[in-house]
Order: sequence, then structure tokens, then C-alpha cells
Amino acid sequence: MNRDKRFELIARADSERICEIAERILADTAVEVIKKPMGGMIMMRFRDTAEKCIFNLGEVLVTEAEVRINEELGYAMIIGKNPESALAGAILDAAVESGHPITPEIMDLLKSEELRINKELQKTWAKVATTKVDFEVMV
Amino acid sequence: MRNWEFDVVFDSQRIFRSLLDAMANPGCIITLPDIRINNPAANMYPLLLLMTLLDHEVSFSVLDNGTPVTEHLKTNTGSKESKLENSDFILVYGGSSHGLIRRAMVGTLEYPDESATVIYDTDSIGDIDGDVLLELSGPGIADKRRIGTSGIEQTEIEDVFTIQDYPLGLDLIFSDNAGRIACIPRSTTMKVI
Amino acid sequence: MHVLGGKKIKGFEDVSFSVKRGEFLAIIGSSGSGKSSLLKCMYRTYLADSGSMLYHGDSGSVIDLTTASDHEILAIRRNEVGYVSQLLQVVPRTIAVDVIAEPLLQRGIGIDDARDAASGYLARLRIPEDLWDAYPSTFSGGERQRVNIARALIRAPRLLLLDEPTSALDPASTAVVVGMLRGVNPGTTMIGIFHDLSVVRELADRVVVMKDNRMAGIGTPEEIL
Amino acid sequence: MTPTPASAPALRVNNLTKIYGSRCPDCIENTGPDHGRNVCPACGSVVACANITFEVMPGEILGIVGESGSGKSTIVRCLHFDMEPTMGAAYLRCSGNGSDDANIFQLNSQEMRAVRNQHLGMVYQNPQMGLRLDVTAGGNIAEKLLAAGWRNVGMIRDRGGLLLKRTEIPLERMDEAPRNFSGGMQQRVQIAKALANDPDVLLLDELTTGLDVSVQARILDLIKEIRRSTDAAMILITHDLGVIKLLSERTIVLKDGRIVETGLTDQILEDPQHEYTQLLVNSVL
Amino acid sequence: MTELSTLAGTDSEAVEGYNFAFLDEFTKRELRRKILKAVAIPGYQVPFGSREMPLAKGWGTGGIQVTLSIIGKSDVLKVIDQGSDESVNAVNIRNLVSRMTGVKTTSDTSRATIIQTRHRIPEEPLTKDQILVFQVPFPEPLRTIEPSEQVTRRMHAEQDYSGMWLHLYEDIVKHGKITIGARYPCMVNGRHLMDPSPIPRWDVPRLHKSPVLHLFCAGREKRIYAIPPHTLVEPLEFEDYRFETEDFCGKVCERCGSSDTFLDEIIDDATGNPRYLCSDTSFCEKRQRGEDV
Amino acid sequence: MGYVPVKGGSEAIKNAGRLVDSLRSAHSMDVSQIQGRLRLSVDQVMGEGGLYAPELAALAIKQSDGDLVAASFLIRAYRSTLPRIGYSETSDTTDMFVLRRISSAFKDIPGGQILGPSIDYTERLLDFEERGVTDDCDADDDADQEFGSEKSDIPKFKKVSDLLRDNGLLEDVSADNETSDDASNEPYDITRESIRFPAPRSARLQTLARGETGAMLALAYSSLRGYGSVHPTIAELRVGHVQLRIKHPYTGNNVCIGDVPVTECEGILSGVGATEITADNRFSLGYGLVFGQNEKKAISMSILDGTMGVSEPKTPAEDPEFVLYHIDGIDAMGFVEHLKLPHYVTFQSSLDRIRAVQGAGTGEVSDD
Repeated sequence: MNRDKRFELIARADSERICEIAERILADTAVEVIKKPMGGMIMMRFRDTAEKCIFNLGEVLVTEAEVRINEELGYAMIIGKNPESALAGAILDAAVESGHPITPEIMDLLKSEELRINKELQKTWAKVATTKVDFEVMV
Repeated sequence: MRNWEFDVVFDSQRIFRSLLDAMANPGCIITLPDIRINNPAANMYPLLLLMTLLDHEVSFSVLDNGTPVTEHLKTNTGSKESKLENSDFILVYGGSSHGLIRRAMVGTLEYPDESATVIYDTDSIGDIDGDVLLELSGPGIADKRRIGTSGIEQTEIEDVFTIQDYPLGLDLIFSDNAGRIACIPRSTTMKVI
Repeated sequence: MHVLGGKKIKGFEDVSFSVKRGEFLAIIGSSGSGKSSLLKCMYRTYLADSGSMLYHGDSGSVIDLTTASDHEILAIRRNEVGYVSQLLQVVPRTIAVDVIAEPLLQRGIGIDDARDAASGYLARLRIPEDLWDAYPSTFSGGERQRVNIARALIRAPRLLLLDEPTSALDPASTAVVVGMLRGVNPGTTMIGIFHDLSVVRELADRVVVMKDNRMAGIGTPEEIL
Repeated sequence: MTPTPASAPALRVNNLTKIYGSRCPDCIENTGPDHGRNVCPACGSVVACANITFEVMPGEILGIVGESGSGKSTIVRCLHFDMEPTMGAAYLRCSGNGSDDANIFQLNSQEMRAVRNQHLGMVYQNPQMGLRLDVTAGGNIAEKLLAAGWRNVGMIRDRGGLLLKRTEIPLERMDEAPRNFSGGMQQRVQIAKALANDPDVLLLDELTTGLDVSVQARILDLIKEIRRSTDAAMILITHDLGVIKLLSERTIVLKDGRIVETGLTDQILEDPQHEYTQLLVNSVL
Repeated sequence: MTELSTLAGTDSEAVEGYNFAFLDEFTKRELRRKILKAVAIPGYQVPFGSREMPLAKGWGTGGIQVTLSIIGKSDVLKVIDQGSDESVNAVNIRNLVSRMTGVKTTSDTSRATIIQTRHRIPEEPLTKDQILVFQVPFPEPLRTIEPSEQVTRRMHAEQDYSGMWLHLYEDIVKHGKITIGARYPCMVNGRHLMDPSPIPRWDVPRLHKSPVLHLFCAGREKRIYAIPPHTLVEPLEFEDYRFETEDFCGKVCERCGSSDTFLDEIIDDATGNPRYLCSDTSFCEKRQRGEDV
Repeated sequence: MGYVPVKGGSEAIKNAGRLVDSLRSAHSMDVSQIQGRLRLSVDQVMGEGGLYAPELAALAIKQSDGDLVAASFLIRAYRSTLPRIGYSETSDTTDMFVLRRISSAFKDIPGGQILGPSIDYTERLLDFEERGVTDDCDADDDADQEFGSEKSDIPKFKKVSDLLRDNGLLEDVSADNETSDDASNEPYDITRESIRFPAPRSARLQTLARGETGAMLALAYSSLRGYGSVHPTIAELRVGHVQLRIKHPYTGNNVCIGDVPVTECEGILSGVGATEITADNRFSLGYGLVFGQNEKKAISMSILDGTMGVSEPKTPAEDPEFVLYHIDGIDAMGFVEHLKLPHYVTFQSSLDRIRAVQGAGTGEVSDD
């Protein structure tokens, strides 16, 4: 799992589970907060499909945080206003980078989160698929 | 060396108020608040002004004495360096742009504000003495006001004259070594005496 | 005034003559012989294809009427050259006195002065006073032609071009017009087309004869007629 | 007052060209009377007028004739800054406006407005374009005076009254909105407005088109009166040779956006040189 | 509290709280740059990217953005609406600024360094060390005669104000007088026509060559403009139809007895007759106390 | 005495707020209930507030007693306090996780018509059983059973507009737009710069995206109904999730931090009146995209995008200044409501004038 993938999964993972691991890291590891979790906005840019013109749709509330563990930086950004999750995410990111012993556990968590996320998508899609109009039948 | 930090919230507010005072009272000599920063230039005051005004929404260019100052401004403000023709802010060292100032943005009749603000790094400014003596009148000045500056060339002032075409034009800020500033916005009528 | 080698398709060609200051030159010839075209070329209502017409102005300047700029022509029309057409070109909605006064107004003379001068001409032409404020379109042919000539004379032209000014007139009116023309300032040069040879005898110093679109001769009335 | 050939033209126009559309290098070559079209076959651009060069003297009325679509209105619209020419220059000899070296098409919009306010008058075919129909007749004239810096209501009303009288609008209608006026009266108000600033150049665009004959006649007489009493150079745009004959001493004939002939009006009418002019004259007479 | 929430929670300042003077620093910078341009081109409306404020649009969002972008810890703020420090809008704005900055507030005109106002200029003469910030609903003086922004901008560019003059002329023709009440259009520095915000005509002459810096801001319409000290501010007027201030026909304030102030006219509950009181309440109180103002 | 609030304004303001509290029912309401049950209100508030933040939007709705414009306004004001961290990578809806996708132009489209979550096709009858019923939290699981959950690949759907374009039925997009990347074609940002006219397309789309649903609906309707003649056929209406992607600060790669629900409408502007078929005999499209599920706004946006493209505006909906200046709910609400503020001074000024004019008698101006 590369860093990008890890970042993405941390952003989408269950907040409680992330925080739980982060607490455990904090218990035995010196974590330096570089960027306190801060609410901010990302302007969402779209390309319209009529004239392919790029425009600003609107902003998304996010929280980002940055920490350092043993000279290794960790960074996380999540959608919404949740300073704890963002900070926890950054701690997990830095922990993996710095080779923290808890790394395998983090990896397991992220993998299981990935499965859960996919499953939920599947489930939603399955529901949506039932609303597809079958024209053959209608005729 | 002690690490002087620029307080983005409060230092820039105080500097801005000095600048506003100076811009509203052209030719009036205003002393900037006592703020010190680490910087690569001999005279830190023009940089203080720019750190107050610049951000990623605007662009600037530095004439002469370029690289370290430019880099400092880029890192500390997030502002973009750009060609003089497109710069919102222009910092001129050595008292002359050697005619380049004539290419600076002067705005359009619809949007005269889309024009450059020019900061001159000067040796000193004062009420009566200096290499160039100017007599000013116009908004912000009750009757007439005199200002003298050293370290700026008269030809530079004359170049600015030629492009001031109210409401189009440039707004000038003179900044000297002792932390004094004086402004000459485009609305000011000036003559060399 | 010199007309040299003028040529015009279906108009006239090879016409050369000169007219001295104060001289009255008559042009005669059968209809279609090119007389009228010749006169109109002098006034620039027609454009000559070749040749030249040198007009010696008051100031000693010489203008070639065939090549002068439109503005030069307009200037001499306004100040030096008059043209009397066969019939009065009626100026709509303008009373007689103003028709005559108009050239003076164009020169910037005040309306009252111009009307005074025009009234003088109307009196000399023996137009009844109650007609002065009437529209010339209601006038008889003779009256109209008198107005026409007055309108040309009021600017005291140095050169007056007359295009059959009497052709439409009865004998009495013709006599008045002839009288007027004889009374014109002796310094005024006149070139006129006439049908009535008795008028020519009475007025002309010299006569040009046009035939088949060419000049067939020039001389005193005695020599020609 | 008398203009002489030596006096400078009130207006000089050089190579005025207006092209609508994308333009290609051959637009001008591909159009004009020789081709009988003003639409460029290569790029579809419309060459409204091209290479228009002429001058007008103070006090002179210059007629510009041509059928609709010949580009005549484009010329005055460009001169009045209602539209921007594609190419060309125009020079005004403005009393007191400095040198006449300046191509008025290159002035900035503020300067153009000053030139228009102080030196130009325009009468459009449609009074709606030249008047604010809901502002009083007096107000319409006042607007022009206000633009030229008049700041005394009494004097403005005196001048307005004078102009209305001159254009035969009853004074008691001065404070009425022209929307309620007849077409002829609206046109006369428009003329009064155009005259308000004693313009050096008066632009008349089909000013009698669409009016009843008797109404036309009064307007034309008014123009004659104006010629006598002012030194304004006038450019008279019309498709009506009768109007030209009555008012203008010189005439330009326009076809497919080009000048095909220029001359004294009587010469144009009696001895037309260009085939097209001959057709035009013959079809009228 | 867990270690994590403590670490994250110390950011209550950063996430839950607000920056000094509410606005983020980028916003302040933009406003400051635009204010400087506005000062450099007196009377010209500088467009800016107005932010939503915790006040309704039209309730002083422009004025407050300017106030918040210039205010510092040592400033003393006064806020008035209709001349009064206690008018609902003034209270609301004063509370907001005070909460967001902790600066001192005052109702005493002479003690304030920044005065934010809606519809009035304080009666007490102001000094060169004060800044007057106006809340502006309509920054565009030409809007009365032309709805399109594109067109009015061009009119300013070309200094094409004859339409406005015509409006006054027609007013005179119809009513015999210029009938503009508040928001009387003024020429600034002989170049730009300006809307002085809806101050009464009474206050207009006080803008002319005043020693104070005046900043105007319209939040909804996103425009900033300024009149520097000692600037020509001339109400549009004709030689024979002069600009006129409100006439109180010799009425005096029934509280302080002033005859030289702008008066509020109030219908008496009991009698139904008009009564007159100073619009500037702080000034009125000073006079009542016999202070020299 | 006490007409002019010399003292006591502050007190009255405090009490006015208390009075509002007293009118609120005793039942407290959980923000998550609003978020879960007033789903479309939340979406509307996020769109008009210009900030995707469902929890805060629900809070805003609660705080504003259900006044959605007021709630959007709370969101906007909150926005002003947040720094903008940056811009997302430019996305489009091609890779959308589709919840709903219909076309009214074609009976069947590749991928099919997917009705998704919609009450469009149900009767509008008040359901009295809903009254007083508390939400059953287990209902969701029951539903899951009903829908079944067989494994299937989640499909991506080709856009109907692309199909039209491939068949040469749509206007070519300008080459500038097609090839440009973010850097060379910086879109206008109306939250940073005040809009100016003529407005670039990017400014138009952004203003529409945060416009007030009701105002846009009314203007779009005016054009459909007769004040204008844009009457589009919906090529495709999509509701679904798009990924929010940013550049990772360390790796520099394009990474996804989550999904944002949006509604998109592409209207084919052909057939009726002013929106003539283009010069090259093709259709043109009007575009609408909004946060959350807000179909009437997305459709209105696509109509207004079309009306504002008319070269010679004749109706309000065709005049970009008219549309863009008047659809902002927060601007409009604030300014209309500001009339409640005291205007004693300005009215006094007007009184002075009307008395002066009345005193002057007739409006005649003497001519001497």
C-alpha cells in the first residue's frame, strides 16, 4: 500500500477506529504537532460537459493536520469538521513512515476499512440497480 | 541572530494603518511602527510593506537587487513574481527603473484600480531636503505640501509624470532607511522644485 | 477665358476659343450641336473628357475649370461665376425675394441686407411688388426668368454663363431681359447661348458657331450673321 | 463666415473601413461594386464600407447617396463613435480642441465622448435613437448642453426655447415628452438637440425617410436654414436624390461599401460618370 | 479528556473560535489593498470580493468589513445608526466588533478613532486622526438613471454624467426644485460622481475638504470607495438652482436646545403634533451636560 | 419620551432573541435527525451556502427554525471565517457513482434509465401515517434484505452528451476549453472578486451554482412560459457522488479524500424559438451542477445557462446582469429585510423635500 492509498483510506476510514489507534500511539510515542488540526475549505473545481469550461462549484469543509514522529512527517485531510480524526490520521501516517511497531495493525485496519467501504458501495449500487427501467419488459 | 518573526495578524494591521495614513495624506511623512524582521535586504521597510500587502491573489516584481528579495517575498507571502507589465506591486531599488516604469499597469478607464503600486527604496525622505524636491497638491492635502527625497533620480519622477493620466496612473510609496514612508497617489498633482 | 480642344463624346469636340474680360460671347448653332454641353462644361455641371478651360481669376490666378477641385469650383461659383439656366429651377417653398437673396445669404450677408438687395433687383426687373413675397412657381414664364437672371446677377459675377435665357420668353419679356443684360456691369464677361439672332446682334461682341458637335466658326456678329 | 478653398476641412476621413465578422486577408479584394457584393465569399464577413476617403468644409453639406446596404449609415455611425471602425482615420478641425493631427478613432472613450459632446451633432432616421422619448423636449436639448458643461437652468431653458422656436416646435410643448409628438415633430426636436452645442460637424442619417412629404419639406427647409445660419459642416446620408439635389453641393455615391463617384451634385445628377450612378439617376428622373 | 482530543482540542481557537477581527487574513489583505486604491482614486468605486458576514446583507456588511480590516487593538470604536449609538443596527454591529476584537467602544465622538456609521455624520467636528466608515446600500449614484452595471461603469469611465444632470433638470421642470432627499450625488475631486450613502443633505457639505478620511463600503454590491481628507466634494447643483440642505424652519431640539443640528421629527403620542430632537444623540447629551462641542 | 433609543437598544435586542426561544416547541431536535430526515433541505442549504458541510447545514437549519435562506446565510457567514486551503483537482461527472440518471431525450440510453431515489413517480398524497410516527432505525436493514445484495460491478455511464457529440449533433467546444488545464484557464472566482460584465462563463456557472433555488426556478420558468423561449430537452439528469481529489502535499499525486454528492443536468437547447440551432446546424447544451440532490435547481441552472447565452437579450432571464445580480438569496433577503431598519434620517430628508415642493406650489419653472 503506497502512501497515496494510505492517505485516501485514512480520509474515508471510520473515525473511531482511527482515533483509537492514534491514542495508543500517543501513549508511547512523542508526536510533534506541526499543523494543528484546522478547519478550512477546498474549492471544488469542475469542468462542465457543455463547453468544457472549468468553474468553481463551491467549497468543501475539510480539516487537515500535520505531525512529526521521529523526523518523519505525517499528513491527513478529511472531509468535514473533525479535528480529532484529522490529527489521528496524520499520526497514523507518520507512524507508518517512521516504522512504528504498530504499523501492521494500521495496515490491517486500513485494509478492512477498504473492504467495508467497497461493500457499502456494492450494497448501495445493488439497491440503485433495482430502479433501472427495463424497456424490454415495458413494451 | 535573533529570529524576528512577522506577526501576520497584528504587525500587518499596524503597518497597514501607517500606509493608509500616508496614502490618505500624500507627501505626509509617516514613521512605520517599530517592527523588525529577518530579511535579506539592507532596508527592511519596503519588505515590511510588501509582506503586509502581498498574498497569492496578487503579483509583484522587484527591479534590481532582485533574487534574494524576490525569493524572500515569495516564501513569506505566497505571492507570485511576474513581469513588470503585469505586476500589481513593483519594488524599485537604486532610485530608478531606467524607464521601465513606463510599462507598468496604469489601469483602464473602466477599472483604473487595476494598476500598479510602486514602492521606491530610498535613502531618506524629509520635509525640506533631498535630491529631488517636490511640491504636491490635490486630495489629502489642505493647500500645498513639500517633500524631499534622496536616493531617487529626478528622471524617474519625470517618467512617472509622463504616465500619470488621471484616473489612470500609478500610486507611489517612498520608503526610507529610517522607517519613514510617504505616498504620492495618482490623484496628487506634483511638480519638481 | 480660354476653351482649348474640349472634347466630349456625344457632346462636342475640338472647341478652342478665348474670351476677353468684359466681352459678351454668344454661342449659336442648331439644337443638338453641342452648345449646351459646352456651357455646362464651363460650369462643371458636365465633366470634360479632355482639354482645358483656363479661367483667369480676379487675383490673377488661373484655374483650369476641367481639373480644378470640387471645392475650387464651388468657391468660384459662389463668388465669381454665375449660371442662368433656360428656366428657373424653382426652389420649393421659397418666396421670390428669398430666391434672389439666397446667393448673398450663402456668402454670409445678413438676411435683411440680402432681402434689400433682392428687392432692388425685383424693382429693376419691374416685378409687381405684390409678387415679391409670392412663390415664383405661380409666376408667368417671363417673370420667372427675370427672377432667374436676378438671382445670377445679384452676386455680381465676373463671368456669367447664360443657357438660352430668352428661349421661353415672349417678345416683351425678352426685351426686358435683354435690357437687363445690357445693363450689367461692363466688367462682367458673359457667354450665352441664344436662338434669337436679333438678341445676338443686340448683345454679343463675338459669336461662336457650333455645328455637328464642332466649332464651325468664330467672329463678330457682323462677320458671322 | 464664407468658406474658401484655403480654409481647412472641418472633417477629413481617410480609408474608413468597417468589416463585420471574422475577416480574412481577401475580404476587401473580394467585395465591392465590381463584384456586386459586400459579403466576402471566402469568410462570410460583411464589408459594410471600405476605403472611404473624403473631406467636408465648414458650412458645406456633403451628400452621401446609395441604396440601403451600401454602407452609408455605417460611415456616420463610425464618425459618431456609435460603432468602431475596423480601419481608417478621421480628423476633426475642432475650434479649440488642439491639433487636428489626432485620429479621432484612436482617442480613448473619455476623449471620444468629449469630442461627441462638444463638436458633433447627430440626427438619426429613427428619433428613438437620438432622443429620450420620455424626457421632456426641453430636457432632451438640455442633455446636450449639460454634457457640454452648461450649469444654469435659466440659460439652458433660454437656449432650448430658442432652438425649439427655430425648429418650429411650439414653446408650450417644451416640457412635454416627445413620445407624444408626431414623427415630424420628434425629428425636429432631434435636430434641435443636435444643434444645441453648435456642432462643427452635423451628421444627418436619412433624416426625412419615412416622413410624410409635407413634413419632409419643412425638415429640409430647416436644414437649409441651418446651413445659412451656422458654419457646421454637414454630412447628409440619404437614398433620395431629391434631397441631395435640394441640399448638398457635393455628393458621394456609394455602392457595396465603396465610393463609386464623387462630384458636384449638379454634375452627378446631369453627367453621372459611373454606370451605377447613371442607373440611379435614370431611375429617379 | 484523551490525549488525542487534548492535542486536537487545543485548537479550539483555530477551529471553534474566530480570528482577530473575524475576517481571515487574506480577506483583510484584499480589503486593505482595495482601500488603498480607493483612497488613491477618490470617489471611484473599487470592486472587491465581498465576504458574507454574520450580519444580513444590507445591514452594514460593507461597513463592517472595512472596519474589521482596518481595526487594531488600540482603536476605540463608535458605531451609530441614524445618529444614535443605541439604534438596533448600531448595537448589533458594535457588539459584533467588540466580541471579535476586544477593542474599546465609546459613544463619545471625540474619543473614537474609528466611527462606523449608517446615514449620519456626527455633529461634532471630527479630526484628522479619525476614520469615518460608512455603510452603503447603493454605491452607484447613476443607478437611479441606469440599471445596468456595465453601462454605469462605462459612464464613469467616460465621465458621462449628463444623464444625471438631466435627471436634476427634469426634476426642476416637474417640481420647481431638486427633490433628491438623502443620497445626494456629489462630484469628488472633480472627476468621479459619488453616492455619499444615504446621509441627509445636511451632512453633504461636511464632506467637502473635511480633515477626516472617509471610507465607504457596500457589502452586497461589493464596492469600496473613499474620500481622503481635504478633498473637493461638490453636490451637483445649478447656478440658479442651488443644492439645499434640510430646513428645520427655526425648530430647535427640545432636549438640548440646539438650532444648528439635524433634527428627528417625532409625532407626539398624546397630541399628534411633531416634536423635534437631535438626531445625533451623543452630541445632544454633551450639549445637555453643557460640554463645549 | 423614548422615541429615539438613546438608551435601551441593547436590552430590547436581548429580549427579542429570548422571545424567539419561547416560541420554539419544548421538543429538542437532534441535528442528526435533520441531516437524516430533511435531506433535501440540507442539500439546498449547502448549495446556496456554497459550502459542502452536511452537519453544519443541518445545524443551520435548526438554528434558523427551518428558514432555508437564513440557514444558507449562516453557512455563508461561517465560510468567511475559514481559510481556503486550496483548490481541488478539476473533476467532472464522467466517473460519477450514479444514484439516479434519466434522459428525457431518448427512451433508452446506453446503461439505461435509472430512476434512483425519487418520489417523482409517486402520488402526492399526504400520508397521515407519517404523523406522529417516530423513525424506525431498523427500517434500513429491512430494506437491505429486500433489495438483496448480490455482487455486481459498479458500472460507469457514458454521458448522453458525449454520445450526441460523437454523432456530430452538438456544437464543438472551443479548443481553448478542451485542451486547457487548470493553470492556463484560471476560472473566475466570484467569492474572491466581484463579478463584472460581460461575465465569463466560469463566473456565470459559479453564481448559478450558489443561487437561490426558488429565484432560479422562477426565472427559468419565466423563460419556459413565454418571457423568452428557451425550452430544453433534458439530455441527462444525474444524481450521484463525485470524488473530491486534491494534490497530496508530499507525493504531489492526485488523491481522493472522499465523495461529494451532486446533481447534474444537461439540457439540449434546441427546437424552440430564440435558442436556434447553431450556425453549424447543431444543438447546444445548457449546463447545471449543484451540491447534493436538488434537481429543480440543476434543471433551472441549465435553462438559465442557456438563456444567458442568447446574443441579444430581450427578456429578464436572457440578461446576464439581471439573472446573476438577482438570484443570490442571501443578497436578496438581506436587502429586502434591511427595510426594517430605521430610516428616520433619510425619511426626514424626503419630508423636507416634499414640503419644499408643496410650498413652491406649481411645478412651473419661470422662464425669466
